[in-house]
Amino acid sequence: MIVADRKPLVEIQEMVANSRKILVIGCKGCVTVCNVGGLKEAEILASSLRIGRNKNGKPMEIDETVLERQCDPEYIAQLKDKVGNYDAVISMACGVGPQFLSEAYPEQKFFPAVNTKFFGGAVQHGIWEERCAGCGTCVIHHYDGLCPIARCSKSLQHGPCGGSSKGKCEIANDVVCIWDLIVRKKMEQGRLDDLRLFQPAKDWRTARDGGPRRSIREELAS
Amino acid sequence: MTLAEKRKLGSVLVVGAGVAGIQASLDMANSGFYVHLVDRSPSVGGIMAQLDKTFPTNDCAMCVISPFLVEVGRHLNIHVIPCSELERLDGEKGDFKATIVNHPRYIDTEKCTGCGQCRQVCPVVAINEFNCGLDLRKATYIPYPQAVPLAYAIDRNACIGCGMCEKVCLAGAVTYDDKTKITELEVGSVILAPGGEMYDPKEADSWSYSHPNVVTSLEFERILSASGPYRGHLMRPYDREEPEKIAWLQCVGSRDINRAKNSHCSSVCCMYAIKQTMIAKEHSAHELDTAIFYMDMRTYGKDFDKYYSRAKEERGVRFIRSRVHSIEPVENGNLRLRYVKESGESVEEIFNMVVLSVGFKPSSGVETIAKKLGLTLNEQHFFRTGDIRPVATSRDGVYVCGVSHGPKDIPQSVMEASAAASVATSDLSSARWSATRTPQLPPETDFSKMVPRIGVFVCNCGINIGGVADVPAIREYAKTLPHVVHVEDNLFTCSQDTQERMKQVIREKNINRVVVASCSPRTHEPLFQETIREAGLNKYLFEMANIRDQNTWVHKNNPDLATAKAKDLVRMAVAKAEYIEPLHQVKLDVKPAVLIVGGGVAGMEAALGAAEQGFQAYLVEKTDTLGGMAHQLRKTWQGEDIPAYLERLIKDVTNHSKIQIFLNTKPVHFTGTIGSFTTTLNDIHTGNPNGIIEHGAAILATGGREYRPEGYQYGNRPDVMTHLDLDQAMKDTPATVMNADTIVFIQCVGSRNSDRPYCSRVCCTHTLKNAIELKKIKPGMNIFVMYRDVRSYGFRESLYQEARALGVHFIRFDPENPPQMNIAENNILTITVTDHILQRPIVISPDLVVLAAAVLPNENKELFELFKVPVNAEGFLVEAHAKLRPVDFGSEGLFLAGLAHYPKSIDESIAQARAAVSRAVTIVSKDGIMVGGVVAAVNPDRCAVCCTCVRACPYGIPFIGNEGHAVIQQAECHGCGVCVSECPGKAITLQHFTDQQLIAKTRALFYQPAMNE
Amino acid sequence: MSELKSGSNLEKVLKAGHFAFTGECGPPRGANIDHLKEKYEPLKGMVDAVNVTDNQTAVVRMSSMAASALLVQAGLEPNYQMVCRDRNRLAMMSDILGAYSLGIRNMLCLSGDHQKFGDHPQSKNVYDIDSMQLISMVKKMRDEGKFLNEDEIDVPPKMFIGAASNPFGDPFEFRIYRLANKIAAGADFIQTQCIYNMPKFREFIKKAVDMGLTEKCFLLAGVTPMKSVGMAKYMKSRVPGMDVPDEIIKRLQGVDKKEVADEGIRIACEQIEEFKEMKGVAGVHLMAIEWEHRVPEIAERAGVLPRPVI
Amino acid sequence: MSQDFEPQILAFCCKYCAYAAADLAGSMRLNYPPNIKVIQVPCTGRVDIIFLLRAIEEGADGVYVAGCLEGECHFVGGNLRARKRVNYVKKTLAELGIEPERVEMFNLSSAMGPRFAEIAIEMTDRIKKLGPTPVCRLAG
Repeated sequence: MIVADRKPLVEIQEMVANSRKILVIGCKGCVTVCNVGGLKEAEILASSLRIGRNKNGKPMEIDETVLERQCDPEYIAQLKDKVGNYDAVISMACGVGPQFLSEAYPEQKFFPAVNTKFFGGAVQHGIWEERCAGCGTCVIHHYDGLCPIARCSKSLQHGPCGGSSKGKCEIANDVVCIWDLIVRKKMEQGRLDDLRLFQPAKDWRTARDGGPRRSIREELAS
Repeated sequence: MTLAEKRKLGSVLVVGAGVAGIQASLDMANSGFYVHLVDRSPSVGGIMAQLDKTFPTNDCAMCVISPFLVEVGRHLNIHVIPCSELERLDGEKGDFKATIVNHPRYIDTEKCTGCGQCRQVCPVVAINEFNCGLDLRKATYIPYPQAVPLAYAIDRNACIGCGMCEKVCLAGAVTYDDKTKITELEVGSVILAPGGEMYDPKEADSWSYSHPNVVTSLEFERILSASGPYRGHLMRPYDREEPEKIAWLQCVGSRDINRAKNSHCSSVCCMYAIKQTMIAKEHSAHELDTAIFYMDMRTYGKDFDKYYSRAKEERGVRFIRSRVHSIEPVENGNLRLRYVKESGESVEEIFNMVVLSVGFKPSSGVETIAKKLGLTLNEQHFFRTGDIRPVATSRDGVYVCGVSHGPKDIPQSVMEASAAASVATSDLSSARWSATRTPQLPPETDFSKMVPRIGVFVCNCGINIGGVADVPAIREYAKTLPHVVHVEDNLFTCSQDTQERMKQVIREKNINRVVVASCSPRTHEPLFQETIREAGLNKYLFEMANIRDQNTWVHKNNPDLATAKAKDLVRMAVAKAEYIEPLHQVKLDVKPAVLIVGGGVAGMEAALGAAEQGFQAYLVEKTDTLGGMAHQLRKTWQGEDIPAYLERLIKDVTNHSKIQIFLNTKPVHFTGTIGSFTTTLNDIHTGNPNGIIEHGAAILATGGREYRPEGYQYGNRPDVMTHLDLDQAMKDTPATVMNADTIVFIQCVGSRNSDRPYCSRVCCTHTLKNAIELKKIKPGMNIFVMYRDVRSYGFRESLYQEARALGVHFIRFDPENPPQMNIAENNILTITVTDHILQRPIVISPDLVVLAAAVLPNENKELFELFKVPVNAEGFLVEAHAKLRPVDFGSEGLFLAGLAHYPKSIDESIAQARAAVSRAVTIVSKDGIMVGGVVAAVNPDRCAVCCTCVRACPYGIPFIGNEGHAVIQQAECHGCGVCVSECPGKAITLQHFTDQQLIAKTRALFYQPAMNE
Repeated sequence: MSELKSGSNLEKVLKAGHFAFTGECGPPRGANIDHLKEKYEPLKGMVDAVNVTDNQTAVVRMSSMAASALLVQAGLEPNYQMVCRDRNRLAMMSDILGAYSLGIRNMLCLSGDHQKFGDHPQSKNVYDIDSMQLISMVKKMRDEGKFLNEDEIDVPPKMFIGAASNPFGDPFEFRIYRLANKIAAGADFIQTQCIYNMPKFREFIKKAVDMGLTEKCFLLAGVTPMKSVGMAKYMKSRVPGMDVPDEIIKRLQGVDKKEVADEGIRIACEQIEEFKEMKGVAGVHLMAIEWEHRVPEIAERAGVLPRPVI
Repeated sequence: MSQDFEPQILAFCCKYCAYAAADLAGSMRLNYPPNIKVIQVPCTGRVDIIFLLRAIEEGADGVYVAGCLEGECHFVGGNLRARKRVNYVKKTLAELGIEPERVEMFNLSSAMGPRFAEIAIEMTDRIKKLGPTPVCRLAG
């Protein structure tokens, strides 16, 4: 899933400082699952903003709603009769949400309430970790199911670098050195020879480096 | 009458309402019997209610026990008879007539509302026994605020008869002319749980107990207690100074035949002393020095040794192995202790305070009851019981549990209480539900889609509320609130006549929500809920405003603000009431069968117990024989014949028509919820299905085994053996053992170390028993026992005394310096150990070395995962609560027994197995389980299947169902609401505590609504 | 080993069988040439080549190519360091061409420290290719005369290719294979991380010898004299992949405060003495961090002077 | 601050411990300020972040959550979650420029009636010192 963090309240407050009627839109997709942009968080954000405004003596109206997903135009269209009533709309979805909203309703101002961070999953309740960098050419099978592109802080294809210490990365004690895991797994399984192979320089064209990406499925697209 | 015609009664009598009596009563009442619960004192609770915290979890004792007190007090099928004693018992098993003496209380419990006005005006003070005499109470009193029944009593020894209480009691409950009464009860069986008392150090003049700063451990509990005489502030009685140095003296009144004439070990004092040191340190504002003077540290229970080492290593409690020989008062209220260290060095030390760890003696009632009922007592004047029938007395149909037949801790008492409940009712199963009461209720009126019509009842509580707050003003104010259609104020809203009136008003005015502004929902909500239910309202259409306990009682000095606050609280309650909804409990079918996994003694006793109770038992054993570890044992600690018992038990189990045995079988699939489980059994060898069984409860009795020692040449030499090897040899080739001239027993082999930081509990007793037997056969034999602490708890202490008297040598060693084994070139084996008294190494050349090897749980990872039951770091199963739910698992409907729980002797295993049956029968005896109410409910439309609830639930109840949304089974949900507050999609609601209801209540505090039209 | 790949002094010294001695010079945090000069001047005649670091510890400094070129002008032989953090393959190849044209003949190919602890932690890192791929790329440019895209190079750069090895990084068992991989990818010489744990290094080098790695490549043991107890403690606890045994710290603590630096140098010299005799070690790489002025003294005390002239 | 400022303080108390302790304070006839109004919840684990925010939004001068002692929650660890949520709300208030001390978490056992009274006094004193909430309530 896409993992995001809520923006600091102050930043959101500034975005909507001059608005009098605001709609907060949650998304039932990834951001609900990663506990950052579902109905619960929409309510919390709305209440926090109201408290801030009431404190400053500039009351406003805030409504909350949640869409099934903000990355499909059909759900965006459900807001057709609604968005016009507000002078600011805050999206709690990933970066896709505010853009789909802006494209559908060019007259309206949309603001992102979250910082979209990475593709990952929950390792336990409340902790999410990156697993995929979306490079467009998956090489996980070379590394026994562990991706050094996303999980090595230098994206090394031949690791570990000299900074690997006691299974941790040089950048922080709480960051796992993925190469340590890869090497140990290969050792345990007696397949260390796999790591004697030279991997040619990666072709980054399929990643974001190749420009904005699209996926076209001929048999589906009309 | 012939045997077949004999009457079986469906009611039972329990004597003693301490924690054991309470547990026995609840189990029986919850499995279809009507219980008369008699206690001498004005309220239930026993000693546990006086404790501050409980070991080894340091849980607050009152927090743990009070839900049990409340349940007993409100149970439709438990008749609490306080201030009463059993006078005589006629008849026989199944059909007794019990004569009860009811002592006068001088206050009618039916009328008393517990408002306490009588106490306020009472001019006389008396010693407060509940606080061990450390403070005073009035002559009109209630032992403690959470007491059940919540009714006052008059201490006529102190009362001067001024009549003040009678004058102020608006409920008219005071009855000065109360007389002793005699009642007769017809009961099928009797459980005695009169409990114990603490040894009174005044009996011997040895501990300077007359000095105020020398207190007993129970007094110290009260000192530590937040509701005690010093409100939890750690002070010493003499000058109310905070002590900086406290000494605990163990074995005061226990293991002492000189001063106290009590030879037994009291089993609990080591642990409670450790607990008190730790809690005292927490209570102390400064660094508190604590020292425990002891002989042997007997921390033999589950997680006890860890607790001990935590105290020693982390909290810096000093443990001094020495008996203090004098306590001498010195200046400033301090005390000088003189003692001799193990090394022989004499030491003097000054302490600010001394706590005497007093032991148990039987309650004074024990001897009286024994005389009246013709029961046998043991040498220590406790009820005598055997090992194979651990809760049976010498009179058929009369059972016993708790401290009255031996010192023990709370979980052991609770286990025995359940065991007694089970055996006391197994012969009465034909009379199950025959004497119980079921409420007759009208159908519930359907109010759906109707606007709220709220009725508000404001209580004066005599003058408890009305004497402080302006009740008429509150009443008039309530009339202005939205949706309120009726308001009245009552002298006592809880009185019988008001309850009737309330029902009438509900019907007349079509009221569909009721708000009572009075005392606490904790004590009175169930009563009012019953009343509105009788008027046809769903019991959840009720809300309370606590305007007494949390208002007039605490804001006496500020009537205006108290009135204003009462208005706020009423407004908040009304605001929530607008949104409350009826909650319908659903009845789920119960399968009247019990699955028992494990065919050892515990498993077989459980199967037999369930079958005797009239339920189908499925007994699953993975090997091809029943009996388990018991096959390797010879005698119980009291000398009862185990092989003969085992043979009989296997025969009974095999022949019982209600028991189906599956050998070579293991469960491979398990589903369902409490009351209705389905388990698939497979043949362990072929892997083919053996059957699919449906059952309402399951008991895991998967047993344990003896540790195979590493080291001490075990396995390499025939002259090194474990206890079980020795038992086998004594059975098969006794000559090989009896030829030995010198035998060394080494204790704690594989126990109490870093791998297994627990005491195996049974080994000391096993060693003592074998040593005595050997000495008796061959008095010339040299027997050495190398030990760390001799843990012959309870009456087992007599074995220790006997062994010493027979000349068995006991040599203590430190874990850092264990006995060393040497094999010389000529293959001669020697053991070297450092003697603590002689302070030098001793070399012994034994002919036989017996290793007291640890008890390990059987490994059953797959099975435990299948049943989703937790195990601790050592592999033992973890019970729901260390104190009060010792045979339950956290998951409802699952129970445990035997060595899989913790090492224990055969009598303790039997008791636990029978206890598990009792707990299981509370489920399978019902025709249905009501589920629902205050539980979580999922709205599938909002569910994002994010697994937040799955991860957040402390009980692992939610799961993602095949339908693609989270599922929370009503039958399993505990109703805490954690998942609700975590759910990012707001897909879960906690019924009766919804966001809408609680936010409405919150808002109402700050909004004055517009006037009601 | 008769045929020279680059013709650098370092290559010649090593191939002639001498015990090599290299030094290090961190470019200034500015365009101050005098500062650079202060640092390289003491190294003249003391070492066979001078490593010029590339934004070491992810702190901005004068470009290592420019500094290397200034060293060439001053008559010193640079060992031009290049990290994968700051540039993509285009920039790397163009820099290599540029460096060669400026007379640079040695290159050390590195991954580079992560920018997180540098002076611009906000920056975007590149890591288009990793150090292994960089080694291979430099070799391809030199030996095949081709860019990474197989296009021909008009006058290919002939570099003597160096790589780093940290015998103390984790997992220790894998380090020797990583060394082997670097050699297979094209490393001509190896400079190791600073060595303090001698027993562990002996184990490492024995494996390298046993695997025949030191036959294929010259290995220079890394030495950094400790300047203070604080530095030793810092390196032990804070520098990832650094293994400082307690004995070293105790030894430094054991001497008078004024003598600590001297004791540090003494330890370094003892190490160098051992390396001279150690099978598989072809030289020493002295990283006298911010202590360039003491290199002559250390070289003198270590007995590596005079340096051979070939 | 105005002398006669009487703050409105809301307390979410768990049924098993804090609410019982409040009742016990009553049984013991302890005195504490009437500014405290208690809402009972089954477990402090039920106390949602939004409850605390809404209380502040509606004009509470102070809000606190009182649960069982740590390690003694009747529902295993609801009180630990409650503490984290209280900390979250404190952070939010700080971001909004409101004193985070207006929100607090307390732990006490059911036997600690005196402690309940102490907490009530402590919170009332604290809020009196802070003065009325800076959040003006909207009309209606």
